[in-house]
Amino acid sequence: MRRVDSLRCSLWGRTFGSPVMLASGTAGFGLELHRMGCLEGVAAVVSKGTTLRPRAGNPPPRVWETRMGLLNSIGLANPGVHHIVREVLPEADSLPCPVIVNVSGDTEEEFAEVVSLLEGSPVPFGYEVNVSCPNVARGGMSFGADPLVVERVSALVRSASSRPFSVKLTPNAGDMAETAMAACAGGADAITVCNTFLGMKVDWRTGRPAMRRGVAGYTSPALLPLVVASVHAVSEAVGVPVLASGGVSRAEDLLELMAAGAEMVQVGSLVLRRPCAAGELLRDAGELLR
Amino acid sequence: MRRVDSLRCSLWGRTFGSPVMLASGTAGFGLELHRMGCLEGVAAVVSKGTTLRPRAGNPPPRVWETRMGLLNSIGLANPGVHHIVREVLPEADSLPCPVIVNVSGDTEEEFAEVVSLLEGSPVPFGYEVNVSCPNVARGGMSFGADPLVVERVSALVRSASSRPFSVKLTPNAGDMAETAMAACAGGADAITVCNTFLGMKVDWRTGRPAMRRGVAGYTSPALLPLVVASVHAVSEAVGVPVLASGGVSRAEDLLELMAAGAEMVQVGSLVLRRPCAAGELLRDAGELLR
Amino acid sequence: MAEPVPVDAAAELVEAEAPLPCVIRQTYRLPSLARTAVPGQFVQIEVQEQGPFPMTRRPLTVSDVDPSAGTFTVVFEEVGGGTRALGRCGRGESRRVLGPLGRGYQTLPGDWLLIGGGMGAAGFPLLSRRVDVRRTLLGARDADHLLEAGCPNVSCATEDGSRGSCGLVTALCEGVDWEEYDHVALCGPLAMMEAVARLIPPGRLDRVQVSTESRMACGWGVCEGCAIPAVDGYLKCCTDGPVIAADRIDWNAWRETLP
Amino acid sequence: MAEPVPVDAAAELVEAEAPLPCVIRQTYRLPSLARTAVPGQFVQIEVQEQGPFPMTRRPLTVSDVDPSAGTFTVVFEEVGGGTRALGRCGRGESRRVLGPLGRGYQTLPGDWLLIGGGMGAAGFPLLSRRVDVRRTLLGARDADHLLEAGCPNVSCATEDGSRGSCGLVTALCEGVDWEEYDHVALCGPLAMMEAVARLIPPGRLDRVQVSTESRMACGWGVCEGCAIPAVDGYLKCCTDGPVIAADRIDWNAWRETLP
Ligand SMILES: Cc1cc2nc3c(=O)[nH]c(=O)nc-3n(C[C@H](O)[C@H](O)[C@H](O)COP(=O)(O)OP(=O)(O)OC[C@H]3O[C@@H](n4cnc5c(N)ncnc54)[C@H](O)[C@@H]3O)c2cc1C
Ligand SMILES: Cc1cc2nc3c(=O)[nH]c(=O)nc-3n(C[C@H](O)[C@H](O)[C@H](O)COP(=O)(O)OP(=O)(O)OC[C@H]3O[C@@H](n4cnc5c(N)ncnc54)[C@H](O)[C@@H]3O)c2cc1C
Ligand SMILES: Cc1cc2nc3c(=O)[nH]c(=O)nc-3n(C[C@H](O)[C@H](O)[C@H](O)COP(=O)(O)O)c2cc1C
Ligand SMILES: Cc1cc2nc3c(=O)[nH]c(=O)nc-3n(C[C@H](O)[C@H](O)[C@H](O)COP(=O)(O)O)c2cc1C
Ligand code: FES
Ligand code: FES
Repeated sequence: MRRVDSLRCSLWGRTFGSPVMLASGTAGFGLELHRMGCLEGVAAVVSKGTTLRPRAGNPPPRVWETRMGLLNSIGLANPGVHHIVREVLPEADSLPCPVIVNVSGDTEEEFAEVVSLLEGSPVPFGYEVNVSCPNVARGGMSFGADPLVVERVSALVRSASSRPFSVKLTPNAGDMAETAMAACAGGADAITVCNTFLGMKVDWRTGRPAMRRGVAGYTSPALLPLVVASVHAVSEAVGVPVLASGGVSRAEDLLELMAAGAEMVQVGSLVLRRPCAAGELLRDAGELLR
Repeated sequence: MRRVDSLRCSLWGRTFGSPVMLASGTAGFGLELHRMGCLEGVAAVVSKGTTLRPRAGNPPPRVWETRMGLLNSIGLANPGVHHIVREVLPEADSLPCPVIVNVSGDTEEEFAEVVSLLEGSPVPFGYEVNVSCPNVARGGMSFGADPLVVERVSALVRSASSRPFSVKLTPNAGDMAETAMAACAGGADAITVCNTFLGMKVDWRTGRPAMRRGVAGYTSPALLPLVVASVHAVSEAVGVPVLASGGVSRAEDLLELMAAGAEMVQVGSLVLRRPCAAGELLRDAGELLR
Repeated sequence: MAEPVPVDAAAELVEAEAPLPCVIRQTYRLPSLARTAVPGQFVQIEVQEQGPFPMTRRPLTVSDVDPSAGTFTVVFEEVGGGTRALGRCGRGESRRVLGPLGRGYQTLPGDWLLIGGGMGAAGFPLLSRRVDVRRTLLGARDADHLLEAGCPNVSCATEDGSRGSCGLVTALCEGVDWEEYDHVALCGPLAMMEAVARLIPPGRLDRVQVSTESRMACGWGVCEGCAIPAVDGYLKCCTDGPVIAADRIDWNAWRETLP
Repeated sequence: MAEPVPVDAAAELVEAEAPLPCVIRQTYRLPSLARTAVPGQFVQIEVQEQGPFPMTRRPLTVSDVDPSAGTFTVVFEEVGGGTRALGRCGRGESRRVLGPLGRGYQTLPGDWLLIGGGMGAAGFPLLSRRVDVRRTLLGARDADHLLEAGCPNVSCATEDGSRGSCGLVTALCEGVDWEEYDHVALCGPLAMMEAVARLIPPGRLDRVQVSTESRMACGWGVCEGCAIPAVDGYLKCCTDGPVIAADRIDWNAWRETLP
């Protein structure tokens, strides 16, 4: 834990005047936001989840706002890494900030395969490895649930990649500090804390869940204290930078996550409501620090 | 998952017209609430955590309200099981509803020891075994983090007890369904889902945590979807009744937890604000069902 | 012509009324949007400026625009917390409005038939200004939910018979000679739209422009939250739609997503 | 006599004013409480009737009562979200009030000295009605935070010198002949109370009644959230206190709990 008196930060040899990154899945590849003039204050965009093959995603409903949060079950809809390397990344090269590509896989090897293909593009600043997605070989249990698997995935990505990468942990699988250490043992250059929490909404009148699969990813600004606790635990356990992700709805939250041990802070759901959230947060945080 | 059209429910051979139980640590032994006339609508009171020896509890601050939740770090302050058997339970015998005694221990054996001593009182309807508390033998890691430990604790309590008991899981340690199955393998007669989430608040101006120990137990009505998901997962995994605990702030929440698979629903933090919450929830739920 | 980039701006509420007991009509000042919005496009309105909830905005169709006054109008029903809170917005207050969003109707020349159910007719006033509407068929639960204003040549049906014929809008459609119209605009609840689509000769479905709805998080294309099942995968309601040709929609798959 | 059981009831706000720029004074109608509350007791006021936040009530000292009018008064400073929201409560609105809570002052006969810092003086008006106050020493940041009303025979100090002498209330205490008073009531920020307690001859600390404060969740004794370090373990501020004899408090341990 530390006092926060500046917004300067650095990641992978680069320094930034803003700690705000855009989280995966809520900013695309930054192109729409760039058109809207909303990339001011953005240190880096983390892209939507990229997989080997194109994925259509889950049947609707895919998003469902609850009283104090948001459920999502997108199913990693994306056009696949080939299309992304060919069509999307070249365009993303014109953004005023770096892009970190978020990657997912159905198997341990697939992560490395996606990364190898991304190595063919000059655009990515680095990668974010989403080990929260379901491991097909283990009956859909998340890769992130087992530190040994996380270490193996990290090591596979490490050998496939010339670029730095962060491993994005899941909060739904025990001790994140332990998993973070496993990721670092495998070669991770940062840890993202963390992906969405498993949540569910059921209609008591019908006995049916709101989302077809029952559980979905849940985000809420009220989860901030859980993320603060995990960021702190992970930052005490590992030497690499911690990228916080979860619960930011105002500048104070940003500063609190930095105080807890985050080098940079990602903003997800808030951007859906406020496309220019990064600039607004940066401005407000600057005022708080003055 | 099921449609909810009635508030009738049953636990351990007893039927109840209300599914509302008062959660551990937010209702004492029910005596204060009884004096205030607030036990209407209460199916059962779960007592504050009882330990072998008296515990003074943690230094203040012990509670800290955040923007959308409440942190607590009470440290299981309680006068110890001997005092409780001698002084408190006899008084609690006059309550209009049964009392389930919540027990904690520093070691696996201590749970059974506390239960044996409680067997000396005719008052308890059953027990709730709080495996979220720190395991002294394992450097303070929660008992609930390891399904094998949970099974052993359950088996020890089972052999010490002539009464039914529930095991109250922690949400901070991986798959609750697996832990629930372990608890049942050890002999548990119900599963309480779940204890508080680890949360933390840090003051970014000073770099110091609000609570002395850093992390604390976090409750918030915005956590309801996490508890709904866990109640569902556990109720699919085990055959014993599931007692939901967490996130109830209105009658709809109560019904949703029942729809997700809870037989009964505990109310914690809400009682701190509204001592007569149980009666209010029962009335509102009845109206919703009409 | 490049599509206009959506703008996020504070818009002042300049007029609010309840044209029907269950319907709210709000007019906001936002000159750029009033100038650029086309029929069938929508806006994402932030329910409250302060506070974290609701976390997402609420999508509402641009019902009409007045470019000279620099205003646009939305018409909506209070169905939940978000629309209820928005309905309490007072004259002189501002809300953040992001728009124009999505692809609207292709406003082609020829004779148009509009078919709307409930709030589905919200967008017809603006559409009626831009195309030749020969006839409008409207259905609603009751007279209190029937949006006739701004629609030419209305025939209507209500489920309780409180206005027009008693029954569903599909009954009105049964008498339609589909050859008479060059274009059809269809907007309403999914079940109603599907029933209507089934009455239309399959060969003419390409001339039916369906204004779709889906739960949305962003509204501007990044979250992939607003999937509409299409014959070739999913379309995004917010950027591929909301107006989608009826023959591109996978009606069976879409119906299955109903609770 | 059995202690009165706290009652949770909706109380109407009948009067609200700002006696000082930074201070709010609210009067609620709640006859049972007006009748039974004793000096030093407090109430737990629910900040908003609707909505889940704040999750806990806010504890405020009963500043005064008017049993014939059936009203009681609280005096507070807006320091955070809860007190700010409560301060916006308008006349005619109601809030749930739970009380009377806690153990108040032992209102013994004899000569009393009251020592208050900031809002610590909030409870002195009621105390002054029930005991013989010879003198009141008050300290505050500035004149805008100084609660003189209802206190007899005031000497005061402000940190900025805007009223009374410039400095801390401890300076005023230095001149006190503690033998002159049979009882002392002490209430204010912990650092101030500790400094004052250190000036008092240890042998007389049993006659000093300290009105303590702690973060609270319930306020009625069940959550164990409001621990005050005492010489023999912890006391619960809400039911063992808030008024506690100075010689029972473990001042060193208490000070260490400050951030
Ligand atoms: C492109 C588009 C245009 C629309 N235009 C209009 C209009 O002009 N007039 C009108 O009355 N309604 C319109 N709707 C529907 C309107 O957006 C919903 O009624 C509204 O979002 C409900 O919000 P709530 O908070 O009141 O309801 P709640 O049910 O409490 O909302 C919970 C969540 O569900 C979403 N939601 C609920 N119902 C719908 C729905 N039918 N469609 C999309 N999301 C929903 C909300 O946005 C929110 O995220 C439109 C929807 C879309 C997608
Ligand atoms: C027995 C008792 C009597 C009190 N009487 C008065 C009074 O008469 N006048 C007055 O102005 N203040 C009084 N206080 C302090 C008052 O309760 C706090 O200022 C108030 O709770 C702050 O709430 P908030 O939401 O505005 O502040 P925040 O800081 O936003 O509150 C966050 C949380 O911290 C708690 N908290 C913050 N400061 C305090 C504090 N000093 N003491 C206890 N809890 C705190 C709040 O209750 C809340 O749970 C009293 C406190 C106690 C315990
Ligand atoms: C609609 C949506 C889609 C998301 N998609 C992804 C994804 O593809 N990959 C990923 O690692 N995280 C994904 N996330 C998680 C976010 O990146 C982020 O970790 C999470 O939303 C918590 O942050 P927040 O509270 O700021 O929203 C998604 C979140 C949302 C709401
Ligand atoms: C102040 C406080 C004290 C608690 N003490 C205990 C305890 O001693 N034993 C226990 O098993 N759970 C304890 N809990 C957890 C509650 O029993 C309950 O599981 C939790 O608060 C979630 O429910 P809620 O959201 O309704 O508050 C405590 C919770 C709070 C807020
Ligand atoms: S609502 Fe986000 S992509 Fe359509
Ligand atoms: S505030 Fe709960 S015991 Fe005192």
